[in-house]
Amino acid sequence: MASQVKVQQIAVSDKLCKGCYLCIWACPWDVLEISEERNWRGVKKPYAARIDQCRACRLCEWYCPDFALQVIVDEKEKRELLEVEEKYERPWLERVRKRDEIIKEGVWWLED
Amino acid sequence: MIPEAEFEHVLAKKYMRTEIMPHAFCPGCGLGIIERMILMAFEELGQEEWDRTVFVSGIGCSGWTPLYFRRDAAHTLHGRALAFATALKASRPDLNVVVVMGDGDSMGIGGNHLIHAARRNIGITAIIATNMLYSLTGGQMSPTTPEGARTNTTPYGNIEPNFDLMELLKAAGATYLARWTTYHFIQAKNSIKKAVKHKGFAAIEIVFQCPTYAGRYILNRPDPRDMLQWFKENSIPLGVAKNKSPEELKGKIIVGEYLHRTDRKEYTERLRELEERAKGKGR
Amino acid sequence: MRIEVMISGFGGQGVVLSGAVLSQASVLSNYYAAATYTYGPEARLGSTRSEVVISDEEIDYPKIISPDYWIAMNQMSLNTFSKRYPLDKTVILADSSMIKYFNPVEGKVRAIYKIPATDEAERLGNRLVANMLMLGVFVTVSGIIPLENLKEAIRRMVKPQFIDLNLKAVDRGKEIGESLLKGVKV
Amino acid sequence: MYVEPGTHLMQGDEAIVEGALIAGCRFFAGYPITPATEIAERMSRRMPQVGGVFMQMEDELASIMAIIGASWAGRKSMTATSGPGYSLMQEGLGYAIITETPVVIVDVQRGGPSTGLVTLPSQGDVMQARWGSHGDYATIALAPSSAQDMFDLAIKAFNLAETYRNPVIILADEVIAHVREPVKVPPHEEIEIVERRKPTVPPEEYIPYLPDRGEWVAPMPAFGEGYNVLVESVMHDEFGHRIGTDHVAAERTIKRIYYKIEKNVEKIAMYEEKYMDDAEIAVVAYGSTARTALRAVREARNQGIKAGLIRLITLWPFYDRLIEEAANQVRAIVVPEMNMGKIVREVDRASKGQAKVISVPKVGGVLHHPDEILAAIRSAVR
Repeated sequence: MASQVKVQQIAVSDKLCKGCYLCIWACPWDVLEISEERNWRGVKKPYAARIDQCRACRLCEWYCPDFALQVIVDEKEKRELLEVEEKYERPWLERVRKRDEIIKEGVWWLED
Repeated sequence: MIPEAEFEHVLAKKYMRTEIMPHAFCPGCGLGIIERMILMAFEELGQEEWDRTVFVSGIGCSGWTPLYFRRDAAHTLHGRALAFATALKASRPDLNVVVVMGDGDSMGIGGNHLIHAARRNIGITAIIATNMLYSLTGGQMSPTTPEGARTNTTPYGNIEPNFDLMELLKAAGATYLARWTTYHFIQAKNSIKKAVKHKGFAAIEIVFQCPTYAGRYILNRPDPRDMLQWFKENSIPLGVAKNKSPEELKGKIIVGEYLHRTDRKEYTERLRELEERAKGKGR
Repeated sequence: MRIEVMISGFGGQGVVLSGAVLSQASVLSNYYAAATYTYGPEARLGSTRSEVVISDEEIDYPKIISPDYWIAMNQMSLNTFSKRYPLDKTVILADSSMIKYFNPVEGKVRAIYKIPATDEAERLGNRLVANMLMLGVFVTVSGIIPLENLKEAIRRMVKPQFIDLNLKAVDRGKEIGESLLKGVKV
Repeated sequence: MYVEPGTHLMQGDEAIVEGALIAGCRFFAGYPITPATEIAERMSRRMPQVGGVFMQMEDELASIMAIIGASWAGRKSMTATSGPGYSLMQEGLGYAIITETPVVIVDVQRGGPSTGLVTLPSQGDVMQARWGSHGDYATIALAPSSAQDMFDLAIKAFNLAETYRNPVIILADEVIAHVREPVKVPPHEEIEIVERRKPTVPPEEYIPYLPDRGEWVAPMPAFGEGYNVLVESVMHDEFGHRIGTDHVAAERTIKRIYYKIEKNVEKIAMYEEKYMDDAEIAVVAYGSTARTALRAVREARNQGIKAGLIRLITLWPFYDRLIEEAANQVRAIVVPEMNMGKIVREVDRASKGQAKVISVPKVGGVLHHPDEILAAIRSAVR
């Protein structure tokens, strides 16, 4: 039963997904399946096996405890995601990177 | 297509310390869902509210919950989150102080601070994540462990009755009370929104799934999906529960908004009035 | 010069307040003063003691080594402390309304003045001002502190509604002190 | 608003309250306990008058956490307690240390162990002030000897707390808390007050626990100022993120919070010497005992014994060099304390065998009699 909504992508993070499959449990439309293969983290990620059935209700997103999954409906949503990344995440990671750099050089109170 | 290797949800990109994620919770742990409830509530409340919100937590798995937010946050001592938060709110009444605690943190070691925060009716939002046992230490009995349950410190079955947090806090003087489970995503999120805006002590108990310990020891459902299914099937809305007998309610989670009263003055308002009275009096 | 004044009694007799007032009066008279007190856990009727050291130089040891004056307000403290301190130079001002047996100190001290302070205070309207009456006797007998400075200290430290009564008690104390100095039995 | 300049007859606990208010203390949380209750009582009256917050908490566990919370809200904060309450505060004290939170804790010592001698003085908590909380850390503890000290050291304590972002403990005792004596209050503008160093960089460049080269602590923002600080009780790195098993990062943090106190001992240590120039016997004392010791030293001088007094004002960090130098000068060091002998261990260690160290313990809730210390001085001469 194909949906009226055209969903572009259901992104599932290799970095964040721990493979609890609450998304699969939450999906009323039977969109997601467990992959056959393990990713580099050793997790068999869920993937959108039947994306044409997705109605973007986002229950899978809501019940994902790891912020690993997002239903990307269209280009606008994709653009928003990148904007948020640029505006909020990048400056923060910059702050973290600066810390790492200073620490790498060694801290002064442990010198001599 | 967005590459999936380093992908993070938009809420994580906006609000969270993604450099230390994935977070330390077990796969399927409900605390991540509680994090999302909080973030979605603030996404709806708007940037201005978020900018003046600070978080305080105690010790235990639940204590880690707000530490992933890019906000001022204090990871305090076991049970003492509310004492820290009380002073924070009393010193800066303009801030939204959100405290996340577990059942042991709030009702066990920190029980005294909990009832006194409620008694003062200080404007703190307490999110109490209940998983029915101590999980960080490896599955021991907590004040919410059901009677008869076997945990690592109740090998013959728990002989202690448990706390009803809602009744406890109602008697102590809290002015907003709600209980949900991680299954009740939208309702819990709405309650958090209400609680943040509420003037007075607000507590929201969220029963969440701990597949690793509560799932294995108490519910006999080690899969987080089965636990959520169990929450769905065994929670009864407050209105429906009123017409049921105690036998029918045994072992059920009664969810809903328990209390919302505005007739008790908030503590920091009282403090401000006190200051007015004291000023002008000599040394 | 170092003058040590001990005030002893039970809680509720105003022992702590009289130590505070005496130290204030001493400071007003340009002396250094240090007042400490020792008390039991009970709020009323426990054993209480004020130790006031008055000196013309900064005070090191703030406690009493051997009292120059001892205002004794009850029998128990008289019995207890007569054993604890050397008393050969001590002048005792005793509330003879409360103390009936003087054998623990008789013959050991420089002088004993017996003042029925509590009875006198009752006559003035309130037995609680016996402490101030005794201070009135003390400043008169010792001559260290001008009476006016004692009165000023009372005005500063006593609750407004009780100032007049306390001042009256001090004046009565002064009269008693003067007659004691003349050798008239009170 | 503040106590006026000039000389006032004040009780020690009144002096400490007035000193704290002048130092900028604007939050007090406490729980009643003899003999520290008067401090809370006075604070309850005075704090709202200066626009501060007084809170009587449900217990001492809450009190210490409250002052830490208030400190992160940007207020200078303080609590006051006595033995049993101080014991309860030890975990919170450790939290203040690991999170580098400036707070002032007054411990009006009474006789212990346990409920102990409720109304009587003691110096039994001296070692607890140094080692009371678990783990490795250094601490600052000051010992007042007079009502004047209570006033002065209250201000010093806040200054040290802000400078080193560390809790500072004022180890008073019942005698000093209750002694009523003249206190000189200098003109307010002459009082040195250290204000909290706030970050000058924007939040994107601020690293909460990473001091600049040559500095021991980072500037400290308050909650709600946009710096998004993680105040972390778990061993953390310079960003505040908890360390799981990174022992290198843990070592960095532990050593910094330890060194920032111990390596600055010369700057932190305060002491007072009397008759030490030609002294052959030194008495090392602190708190109310130092006054008894001074009396004994004067008595010894009257008897022709060249005795001198070193009064320790800063107990922790312990100023080894001071004692070592004294030990090289004198034949014996007499250490009277209202406990079974605590600081004497430090004196013995720091004197490196150069002088005979004599402990004069006193327990039971009473000051030494000057003659007891004099007897020890005389025994050292023989």
